[in-house]
Amino acid sequence: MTALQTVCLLAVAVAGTATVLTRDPLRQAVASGLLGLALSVLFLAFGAPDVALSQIVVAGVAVPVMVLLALAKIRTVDRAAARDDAEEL
Amino acid sequence: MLAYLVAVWLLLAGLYGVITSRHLVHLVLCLGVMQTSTYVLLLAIGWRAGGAAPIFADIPRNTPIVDPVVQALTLTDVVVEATVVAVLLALTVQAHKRFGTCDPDALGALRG
Amino acid sequence: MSVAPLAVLVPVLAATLLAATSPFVTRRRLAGIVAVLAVLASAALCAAALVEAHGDTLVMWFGGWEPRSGVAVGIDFAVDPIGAAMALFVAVLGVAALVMCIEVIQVEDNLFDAIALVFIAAMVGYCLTGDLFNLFVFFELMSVCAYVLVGYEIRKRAPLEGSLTFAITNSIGSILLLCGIALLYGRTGALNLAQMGRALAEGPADGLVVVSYALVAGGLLVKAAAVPFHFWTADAYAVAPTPVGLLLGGAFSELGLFGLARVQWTVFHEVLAPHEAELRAILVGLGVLTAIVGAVMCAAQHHLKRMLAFATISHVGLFLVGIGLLDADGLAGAAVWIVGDGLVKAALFASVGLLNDRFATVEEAELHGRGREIGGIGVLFCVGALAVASLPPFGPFLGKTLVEDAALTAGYAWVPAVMVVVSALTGGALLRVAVRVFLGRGVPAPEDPHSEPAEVDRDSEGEGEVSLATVPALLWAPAVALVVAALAWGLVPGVAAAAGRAAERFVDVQAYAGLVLDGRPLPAVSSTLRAPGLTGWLYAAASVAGAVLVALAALAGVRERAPRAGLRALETLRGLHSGRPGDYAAFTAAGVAVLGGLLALAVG
Amino acid sequence: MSERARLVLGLGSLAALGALLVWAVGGLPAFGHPRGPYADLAPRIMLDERHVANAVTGITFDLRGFDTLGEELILFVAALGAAVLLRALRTEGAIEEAAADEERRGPGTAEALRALGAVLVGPTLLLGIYVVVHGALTPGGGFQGGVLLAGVLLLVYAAGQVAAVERVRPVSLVEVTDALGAAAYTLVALAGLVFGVAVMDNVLPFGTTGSLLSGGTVPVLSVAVGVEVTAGVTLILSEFVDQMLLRSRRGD
Repeated sequence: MTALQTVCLLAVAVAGTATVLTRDPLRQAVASGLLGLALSVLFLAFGAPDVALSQIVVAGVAVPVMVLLALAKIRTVDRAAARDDAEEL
Repeated sequence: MLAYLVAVWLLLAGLYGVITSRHLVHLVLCLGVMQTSTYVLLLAIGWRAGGAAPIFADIPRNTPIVDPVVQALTLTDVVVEATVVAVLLALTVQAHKRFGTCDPDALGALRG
Repeated sequence: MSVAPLAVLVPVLAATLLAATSPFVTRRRLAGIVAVLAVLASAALCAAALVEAHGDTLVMWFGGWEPRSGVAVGIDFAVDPIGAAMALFVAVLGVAALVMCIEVIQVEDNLFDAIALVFIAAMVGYCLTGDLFNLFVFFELMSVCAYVLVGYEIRKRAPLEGSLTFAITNSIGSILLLCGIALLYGRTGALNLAQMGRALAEGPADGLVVVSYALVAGGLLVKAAAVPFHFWTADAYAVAPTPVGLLLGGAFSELGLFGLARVQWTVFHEVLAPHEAELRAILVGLGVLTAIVGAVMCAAQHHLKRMLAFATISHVGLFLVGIGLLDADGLAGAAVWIVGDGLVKAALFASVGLLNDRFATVEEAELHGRGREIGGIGVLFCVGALAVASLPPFGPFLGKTLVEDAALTAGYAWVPAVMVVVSALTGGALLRVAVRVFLGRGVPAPEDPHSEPAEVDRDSEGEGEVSLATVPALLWAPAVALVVAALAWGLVPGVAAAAGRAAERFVDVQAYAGLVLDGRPLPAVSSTLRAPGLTGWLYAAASVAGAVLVALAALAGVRERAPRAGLRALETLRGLHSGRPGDYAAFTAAGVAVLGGLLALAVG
Repeated sequence: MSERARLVLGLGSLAALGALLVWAVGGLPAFGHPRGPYADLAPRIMLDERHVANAVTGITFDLRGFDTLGEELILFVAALGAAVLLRALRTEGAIEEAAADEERRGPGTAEALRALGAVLVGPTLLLGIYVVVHGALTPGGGFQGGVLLAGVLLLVYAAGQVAAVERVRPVSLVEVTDALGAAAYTLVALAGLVFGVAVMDNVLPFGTTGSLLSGGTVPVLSVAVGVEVTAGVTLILSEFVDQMLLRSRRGD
């Protein structure tokens, strides 16, 4: 096992744990992005540039964007609901 | 061996997250962590000590290379994860819009 | 050259056509007809493949990648009689479902039909493939289609929740399955089923084999809805649009078992052969547990779609017993039963769909006596309920007696008794519903504290609601056709013998590997399987009588007089079906751990 | 099940599962020594018989091309599904209105960010196309390039030109493209039957290793996947964007 692989594996394990333990979804999205990044470096170290590239575009572009858009939607709905509640009072 | 253990750890950690999750978006990302364990496991199984990437662009044809089959499988796997995340997030957005909550424990219109 | 791949590609091509024209062609009916024709073509191609195989196994390699000196390099379809028959069965149910879709699904675009077509194509491909990773791809494809189809009526609360728990639990199942596949690839360096089996047999039955078995079986059993992986099933099946529920309840769960049988024999049979007795005990035990939990939960339901979902679970348990006996006769019985029961179950789902369309509810209490105006459907429902209780000569009767005989031969003399009880409970519960809804007799069902708030189901399939004086032919005709098919399945001479030979073919894994990898011709097979004897008829009489008794007891209000402790236990069991994905995920983890632990002890 | 009971059951099961998994991976071959013969045969076959330099692309689009058909269909269904699920509640015209609102509020996005987005559109587009067509030679292929191309839409969005998103991306066109990409893959798979060989057979000339068109149907399928993925991911992302645009509408 090369040193780069060892470092990446440890980084992946830490980032994965952090993703699970971060309960705030917005911060968790960041942790998950870091996990994706660590994974793609790991895949390069495993001699898999194709997988690394697709991991970067999925975990670095597609998934975070979907999560952030979904969270933005969820937050605005919450805020609208709060506003409606305030008006009713 | 460390690589295999990291794969096991990711699977367990992700599943723990799913079991204890209080937010659907969190739950979806924990499923993602579970899924990454399969990438690590597959690629670790295919790694050949000192092997080159399986692309014969500028390496001689009898260079030892890592296993390309697991890489093809992992590519499929990555796509699967992205699609499942998309569908689950779409459902989550709708669920929140309808019920005003993202707590998975609030689910259960039909019980018993 | 085999026609089998076309059975997958034709519906896929039709699906892309429908999706591509969706923004321009708003003729919903036209799209529905195209979809039905595509699935009909697929069914015809499956039938052609079955005839072409002619009792043998046909192997075709995609891209013409034949094995290189015994090493599989490509992906193959290995079309054996049981696989082809399952594919044909799925396609036939698909035709029935899509015919109903024309009437039931009222949307502006063609996307529903497109997704349904891909769903059916995926299930067909899953039955025919001879490659473990390809099996996983089709498994995942049919899952994603099913998530979307279940949640299609997203304007309502329940489908949304059902689809979410469905997608979460089944994604966990897929990941477990893939982990198992990765471990097996690491050991064998192969993905072809035959090759994996051959390579695995060279090594010991060690931790890797045991755990990969638990992971693969766990992943497939999530789909099959075996206890304790079954929790999502009722939540999802009960909220799916009727034609989708028909496909899910009739075929989807059963495909999980089919996959398990396929992997069990081709991959694990030889390496686990020394521990076969222990493995048999584990699988039969799991099957019996599933059957009993499913039957009890079925009888406790008052929401008709949920009731059918639990009936499906309980029968999956019985099929698992047949497969878990680990011999050809049990497998043949399970195969015959799966087809017969699937046809009946699909007809019942269709009937419940009719009730839902007409009265906008599927709660037993609210439907009390209202079904009198559509007595024809009542007769259909009643026949279906009795067929579930294995009334001769319907298809389920034949399958059940074959499994009973196999269980007796294997030394599980108590299994037939369990089967009688389970059939009586599920059949009786359905019979009770038939009497209450279509005759208005008996003590009305109590308002169920567990049932969803009424207004949610009120607009169930609301947009699609048809308030017609008569029931549309597109709705009742498929249901009647399915029941007739179930009757025919039990009456056609030679089904038992043909299934017996097909199962012998299925379990002869060395011949299978020789054919797939080395191109060696298959030896002839023979089977001693016969039509049911006297004991079979006696067991059937007992289950039908039991079903009538269960129904009568329920109609007389036995619930009021039941012992407290019993009711409390029932409430606890129902409470476990909480609809929370976290609970379900914990049970899934527990199930795999227990399965792996038991196997580890057995191999030990 | 109470929260506590769930935690106990979950942790207990995870501990047992973990022990089993560690036991299992102990049975794998030593790290760094993958087991043949598939892993050794596949790249050789791709190089000698298909003239494909990138073994992973060769396996993905030829040797195991049938898997990729399934994978592409998963994306196809997921894109249609996400669209169907997200569209359910929106009303006619709501998106256009919201987009117009957003554009009027335009300067809300920092000018620098908009400029950066606009500048990046061109290079990303080129990079995406390069990755799609060079799949047989260098890392990449239809999937990776497709996601990059879909990223172009995002950059347009980041540039703050929300209404332009609607113009760049007429939804029906994206849907049609998505379906056509999937159809193209299926048709190439069927082409084998027309030529009287197996389904999924590689019916085109294989070319010279290292040239753009080497590998017969491999680059064709890669482009088909590229088209499908671009459209599919664009469809998914834009449905999420539409959802977010609806945020300014009250009571939604």
